[in-house]
Amino acid sequence: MPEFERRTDIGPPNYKQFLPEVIKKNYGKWDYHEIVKPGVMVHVAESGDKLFTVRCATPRLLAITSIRKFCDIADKYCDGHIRWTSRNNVEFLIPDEANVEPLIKEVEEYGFPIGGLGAKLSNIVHTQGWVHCHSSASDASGVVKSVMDELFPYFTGEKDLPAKTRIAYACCLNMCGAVHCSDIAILGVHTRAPVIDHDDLPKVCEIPNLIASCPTGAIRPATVDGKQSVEIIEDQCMYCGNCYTVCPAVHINNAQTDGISIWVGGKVSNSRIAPKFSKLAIPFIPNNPPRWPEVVEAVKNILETYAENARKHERMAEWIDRIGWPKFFELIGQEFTKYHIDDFTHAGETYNRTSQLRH
Amino acid sequence: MPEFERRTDIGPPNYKQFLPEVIKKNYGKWDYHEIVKPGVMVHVAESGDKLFTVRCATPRLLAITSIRKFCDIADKYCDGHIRWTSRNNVEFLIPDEANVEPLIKEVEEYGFPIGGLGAKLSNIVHTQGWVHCHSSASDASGVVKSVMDELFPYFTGEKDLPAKTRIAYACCLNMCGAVHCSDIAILGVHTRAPVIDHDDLPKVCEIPNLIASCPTGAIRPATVDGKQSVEIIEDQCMYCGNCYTVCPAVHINNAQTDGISIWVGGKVSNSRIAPKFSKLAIPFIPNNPPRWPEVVEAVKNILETYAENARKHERMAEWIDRIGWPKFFELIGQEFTKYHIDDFTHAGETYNRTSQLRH
Amino acid sequence: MTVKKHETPLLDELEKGPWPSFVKEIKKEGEHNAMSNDVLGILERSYEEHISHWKHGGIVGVMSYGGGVIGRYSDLPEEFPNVDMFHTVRVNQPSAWFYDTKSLRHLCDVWEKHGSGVTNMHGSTGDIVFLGCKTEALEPLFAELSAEHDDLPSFDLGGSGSNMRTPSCCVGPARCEWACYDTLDACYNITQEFQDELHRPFFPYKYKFKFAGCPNDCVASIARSDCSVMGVWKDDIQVDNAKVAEYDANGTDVQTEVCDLCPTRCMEWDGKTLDIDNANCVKCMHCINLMPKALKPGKERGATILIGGKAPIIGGALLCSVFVPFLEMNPEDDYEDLKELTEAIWDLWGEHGKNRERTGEFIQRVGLSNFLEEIGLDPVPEMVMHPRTNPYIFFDDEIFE
Amino acid sequence: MTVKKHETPLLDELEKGPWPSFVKEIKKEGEHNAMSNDVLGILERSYEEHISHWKHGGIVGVMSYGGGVIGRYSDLPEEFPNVDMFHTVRVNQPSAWFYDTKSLRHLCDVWEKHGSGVTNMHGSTGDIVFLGCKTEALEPLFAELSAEHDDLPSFDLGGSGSNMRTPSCCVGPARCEWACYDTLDACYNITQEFQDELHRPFFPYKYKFKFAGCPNDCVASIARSDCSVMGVWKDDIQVDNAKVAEYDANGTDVQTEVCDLCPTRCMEWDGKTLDIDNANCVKCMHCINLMPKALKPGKERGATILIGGKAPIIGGALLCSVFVPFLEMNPEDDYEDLKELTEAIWDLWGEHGKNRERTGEFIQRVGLSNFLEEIGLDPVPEMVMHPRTNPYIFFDDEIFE
Ligand code: SRM
Ligand code: SRM
Ligand code: SRM
Ligand code: SRM
Ligand code: SF4
Ligand code: SF4
Ligand code: SF4
Ligand code: SF4
Ligand code: SF4
Ligand code: SF4
Ligand code: SF4
Ligand code: SF4
Repeated sequence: MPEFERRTDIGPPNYKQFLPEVIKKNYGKWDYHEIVKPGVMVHVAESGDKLFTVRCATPRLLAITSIRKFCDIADKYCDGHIRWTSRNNVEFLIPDEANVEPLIKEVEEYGFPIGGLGAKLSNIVHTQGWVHCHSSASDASGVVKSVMDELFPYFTGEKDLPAKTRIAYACCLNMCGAVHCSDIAILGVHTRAPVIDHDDLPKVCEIPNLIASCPTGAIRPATVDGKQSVEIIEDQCMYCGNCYTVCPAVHINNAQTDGISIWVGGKVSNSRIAPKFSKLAIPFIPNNPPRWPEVVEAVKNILETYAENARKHERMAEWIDRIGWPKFFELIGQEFTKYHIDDFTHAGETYNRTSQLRH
Repeated sequence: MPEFERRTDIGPPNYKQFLPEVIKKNYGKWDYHEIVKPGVMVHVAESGDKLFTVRCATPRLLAITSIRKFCDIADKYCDGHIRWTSRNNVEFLIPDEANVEPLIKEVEEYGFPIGGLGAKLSNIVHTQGWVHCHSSASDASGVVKSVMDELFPYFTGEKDLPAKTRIAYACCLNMCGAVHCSDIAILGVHTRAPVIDHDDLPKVCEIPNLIASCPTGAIRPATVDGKQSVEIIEDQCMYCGNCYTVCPAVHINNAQTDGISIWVGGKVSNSRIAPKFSKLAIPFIPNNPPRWPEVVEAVKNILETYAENARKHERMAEWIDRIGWPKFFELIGQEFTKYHIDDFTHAGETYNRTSQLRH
Repeated sequence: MTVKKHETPLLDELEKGPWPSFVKEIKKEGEHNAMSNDVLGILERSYEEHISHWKHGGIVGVMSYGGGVIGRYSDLPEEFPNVDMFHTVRVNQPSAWFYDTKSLRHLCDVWEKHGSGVTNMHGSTGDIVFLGCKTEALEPLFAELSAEHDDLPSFDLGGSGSNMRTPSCCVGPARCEWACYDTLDACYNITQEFQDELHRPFFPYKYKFKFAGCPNDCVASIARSDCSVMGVWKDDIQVDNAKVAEYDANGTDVQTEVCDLCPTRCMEWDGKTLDIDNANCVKCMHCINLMPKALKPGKERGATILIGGKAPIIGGALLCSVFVPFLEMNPEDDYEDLKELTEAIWDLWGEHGKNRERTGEFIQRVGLSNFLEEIGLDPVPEMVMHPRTNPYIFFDDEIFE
Repeated sequence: MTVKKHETPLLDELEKGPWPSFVKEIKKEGEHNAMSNDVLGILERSYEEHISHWKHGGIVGVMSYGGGVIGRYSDLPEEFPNVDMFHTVRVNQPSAWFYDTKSLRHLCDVWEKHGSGVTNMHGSTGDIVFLGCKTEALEPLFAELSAEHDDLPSFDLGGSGSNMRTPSCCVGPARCEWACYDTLDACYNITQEFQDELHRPFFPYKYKFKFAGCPNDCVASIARSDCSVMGVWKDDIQVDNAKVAEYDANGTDVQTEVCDLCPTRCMEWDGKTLDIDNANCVKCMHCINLMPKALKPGKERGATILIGGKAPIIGGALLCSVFVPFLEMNPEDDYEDLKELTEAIWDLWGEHGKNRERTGEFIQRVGLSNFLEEIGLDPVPEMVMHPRTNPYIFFDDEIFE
């Protein structure tokens, strides 16, 4: 009999066991919160109890070594409790105010910065990239690291922003980082039609499924030196990668032509204005590892243009709504091209059907 | 040689010869205008010259007898000049203020009301209906007459409105009345698939064109007792009438099932908010000539609900934007049905993709 | 001549009430005109039966023209012999529907002679519509209209079918202080320039022009034409602050009625001066509309060209979308730019448009970017509400340069 | 054990700078873990060559589960033998990502034993992601995670493939004053209820749940899930005017920052009382966000259910749209309504959805009205931004009744 008795369908452990005492006691009875300093907030309960939260950035990709270190810190200052946020930051939950500063000191010494609370830049939601994914048109962690090194003061709070600002990164059109609704989105793009391995194809995938997988109908059956296979009509391909996902014999990654595009003005919350999709700002920037300077520059330029021009509480989308897209492109110094005009299913719905224009 | 020498491509007469002196003199040099009383406005030129305009409703369908009468009046008071508006009203252009009241008296005695200026209800833009068109799902002139008899005080100015209000009528989905952008739109609708005359069809139309004409692909080739013809799949037909237009052997008019639908919240001007399409308010009201009481009641109800609830300067669309569609349907006492939810090409773009709701 | 009247109890109901009655109008001619008399009869029948008694119109018209006449035949020729044929003739109206009584009477006389004596003043596209004419009367009618007369203007037919349709325009500079260009002249000029396109259907479908002098769009150009020429200005709104104060004193609350309703909220009113951030003014006209004595459009005037408006058939209704944010519109250069743009659009659409596909639908099918590239217009952000949200971009090699 | 290090000059560049470095993280394990060491090597190669060295993952997983593991193989097995296989294991996180250090250390120990020692805390869907594991290690790893331990919690796998995906939720009532329902409990309850759907792919495509306690949507549920459960209230916002005045006194301009930014402008502030027209409040949270001490959501609380959010593949990205404007969410009745709705959706989509067609796309294809009719939900105007604008209505006979 094996060392461990495997069980199935037990589901995740019940969260209740992981809640610190102060939360158990004041669960659902929080009165208000305040940001006491960059990266630190306090939640005050109806009971009067206080809970301090210190938000600490992580690269999301974490070694167990670091996690264990976080545990040591949590044991020391947080009664052994810790949580992560929906943007991959760690939140240390501190019942005793006296522990806030010592904890911050220790965390920062270990190399993890404090910040991202309130009207600041938080962590970049991102994806696998070359570290683990087969679809990636660029690396994820490397771009994120390079961008955040440059925008660091906007996370720590040294520099101000008009409102919460969310940057997201995804390494291909699948958008695992859900970049489709971010203030600034960095998206890896393939820009050339996939290449087909005609020897493998018959073995590894079903041709009808493959043909059906293409939204633009760019794939058609073909016999290549005797073998049943398919061909891709280059002009009809917009590099979505769907065929690649369904068939291993299709290869979309291309060291020469893969790169990055930049999107802006998305948001998720329903605060003030409805949620919005990100819109294309910069169609293409070639990959330039290890630090993608052009991408970093482009993102910084957009963020700082926004920071200088937007009004208090205006998210990127609200700011652009107010000044208009022509002005936005002028301010960031980006030419408006044919790539910016939608040509997909509902393109016509994006045409400007009023004479209301700034002249 | 014939009595008259026909000429082609001479185009319309030059408008200049039709302009009254005061206009020739102040052409492009008007300073401002004022509405002096319902249906009467004065335009003052930079030169100080004044031009009074009396706007007079017509049924659009005019006998030459009436036109000649208008000419007599124009000769008497307007130096023999007259114009029509883009909504089929007559405008008497009066240089001499003293002539305003006598003209009004005479026009009203002849049975044509004065009004429709400013924040009022103007004439109903409409179409042919049973008077002349083969496509009509209802009559045009009769519905317009019945509605305007009831809403008369809103034209003459006895009763006020928050803003300009435009009602339009079209007798089929071709929408010659361009009802697609009106505050209130009355639209004749066919509600059953066309019937095909299989004897005529081969003679009078080309089957491929006919099949291609259907946006939903509801028409397919069929051989009906030996003859080459087509059949219509009822479930796929949404009664647009396009097949009917391209092929005389297709019959869409149906005395039992044709009727009228009511639409609201469209506008054309770019004033304040961008132009908007009319949206479905009441899916179907059966034809009930000669006076369509149910249609009249429905339109009156919507107009008066708007008049009571909208703020000054708010067009129908602006008012509904402010109160929300749920409230609108509640106020007019109309049930929201599956017909109100778009299911055409861009339907998804009309789904409500925010949690911003009134509860 | 006297005619045998039909019983029309249902239609007679529509003689009652304060609004002018189309039934009375038809009867005015029906008294002496057999066609208008029969049209009452057949219409009464439609009222009884809830259905139209008109059939598909075959091809009728005047020699060498492909449009201008809508053929109409009844399905009850025996009962109503005088309207077995009841075609409409579209007569091209003068700019902004101005007439002198002499010419108007002339039109009445001609129509009395050749047809029903019943008209539409005017059709939705703008034409003078002569309602109800027999085939054999078409040529004589047209000849008398188009012939030269000593002291009377000659008239020509308007459009129908797959051709350019009769352009129309707002009253503009003739009687409106806001006209940003000469709508009457532009409408007349364009109509004269494209007579061939107006009279001979060579297009995939109809193409309409409408000329509005300012963004109030009094001819509904953005909704009802393929090419909307919408007057606008580029520079600052002309403000007379003393007059603004007058309005404020006399019942217009400048703050709530003007400033607060400005779409971009680009105005500030301190009780003395109205401060407009013109860079953010989208020229919507609202403030000017409310205070005509105090505010006026700027002095650098021209038009925005918007393309592709239409009714729902068959892909769904469309409003025009921005093509040229600002175009000079001076009569001197004969509207060359507008004509060039128009011909470029017609060439492309004419060659690649499907049968019964309007420009607006064609542009959506081929994609605005491709369309612009073909007609040689550069993309500008004004053309869209916002850039694309989907990542499905067709990249050219140029991106690697 | 000691491992032979790779030269990684390019990656070393990414150890510099103030932001925590993922390269440092990998190296921390690379010191003693051959897999993490080789992953550095192969990643350096990607940095040199600008391309991924991972191949399509075949079907790998644990017995009787169809998901939870993403198979990954490298295309350079000879050069980097320790990452020839480098699968990820998705471990279902606890609600709102709360841990105690004991359990967290336990996870680290287990992962150290069976894999690379490198993780993602957390994956975008919410799972604890164990990054890099060999096929043969999967079963032992799973056994050790899922087995009963005396004083340690057991863990299960999350979702992957065409099944329900790991639900996630915001911190909610655990540490947020605005939670309108118990997001942690709902997330846990739903996850437990649908274990079979989570572990065995029977769906046309993936289906995601996300639970947000209020319209701020801190888990991006409206954009990143098929079913967004968004907390909201029905009654009036709770106002403490004294505290509003405090904010106004201490740097928040209530008029311009709060009232003027309200989407429906339904608030008035006279310096003393904040008068909210709650009937026109769309519960956007802005005013509450700005003045947490002074304003609170109402007392009648529940959630809005929105359906169909997703990324672009393949019809374009979608945000969820409103299905149920207001649903009670009390733990007592075990979220029955939500479960019923969910099963009705799954039944319909499961039967008629195409392969790789998400709910959002499916709903658009069949039409919202038809979809609602099938799952037995009545249409309400809250579901749409506005009623249809096109006249292409499919009429049933019922209209004649
Ligand atoms: C911890 C976290 C929830 C969790 O369970 O993990 C969280 C926590 C809080 N959010 Fe959030 N939000 C969190 C992700 C989000 C997200 C999701 C995302 O970013 O992917 C959003 C939607 C973002 C968007 O719209 O694109 C989000 C939109 C908000 C908003 C609305 C901001 C706006 O005006 O649009 C507020 C209100 C505010 O900030 O005033 C808010 C407010 C808050 C408050 C103040 C709520 C409270 O009273 O505790 C919390 C801390 C303050 C702060 O500024 O972060 N939270 N919040 C998430 C922290 C992520 C991070 O590490 O940065
Ligand atoms: C005569 C006419 C132009 C013509 O060449 O025939 C005309 C004339 C004027 N219009 Fe117009 N409009 C005329 C059709 C339109 C249309 C088109 C239509 O109704 O199909 C519109 C667009 C309607 C819509 O948006 O749906 C139109 C939208 C306006 C507006 C914008 C109203 C708004 O706020 O949306 C104004 C400004 C205003 O009224 O303050 C305006 C203002 C005016 C002024 C005041 C302009 C001026 O200074 O002379 C003119 C007379 C006042 C008035 O209230 O009518 N006119 N006006 C048309 C009269 C039609 C009629 O008999 O009622
Ligand atoms: C006479 C007129 C209605 C009226 O009572 O005023 C009219 C009458 C007809 N229109 Fe129209 N349209 C008339 C203005 C319009 C307008 C309004 C406008 O031009 O501002 C529109 C909407 C704007 C547009 O062009 O989209 C319009 C959109 C249509 C359509 C749909 C076109 C589309 O793209 O959606 C059709 C269908 C077709 O072309 O086959 C159509 C077709 C027709 C036909 C020819 C019927 C047919 O199936 O062929 C009608 C002949 C009726 C008859 O027996 O006289 N008519 N038609 C208008 C022309 C008079 C004139 O020349 O002044
Ligand atoms: C690991 C993860 C990214 C990450 O670094 O965190 C991920 C990784 C992959 N995603 Fe994802 N997705 C992940 C969250 C998401 C999200 C975000 C979310 O769930 O909030 C999205 C967008 C929201 C959505 O579901 O639409 C997302 C949208 C996709 C799509 C596009 C789905 C669509 O309908 O548009 C694909 C393509 C597919 O399913 O074939 C995809 C496919 C994939 C695959 C399986 C690649 C493939 O072609 O099969 C990736 C495996 C990468 C690898 O080697 O590990 N992934 N994927 C996330 C799951 C971790 C976890 O369980 O917590
Ligand atoms: S975004 Fe694309 S490349 Fe990146 S992890 Fe997701 S599927 Fe892989
Ligand atoms: S990448 Fe997308 S568009 Fe190109 S062939 Fe493959 S499925 Fe078709
Ligand atoms: S709307 Fe339809 S029925 Fe009416 S005139 Fe135009 S085409 Fe004929
Ligand atoms: S009416 Fe329209 S939908 Fe119906 S068959 Fe004819 S073309 Fe097709
Ligand atoms: S469109 Fe403008 S210029 Fe023309 S009449 Fe209307 S308001 Fe005057
Ligand atoms: S024209 Fe319109 S946008 Fe411009 S200032 Fe006046 S109201 Fe504002
Ligand atoms: S979604 Fe609402 S309830 Fe949940 S954490 Fe964010 S603000 Fe609090
Ligand atoms: S919650 Fe939003 S909508 Fe409601 S009052 Fe506050 S700001 Fe206005």
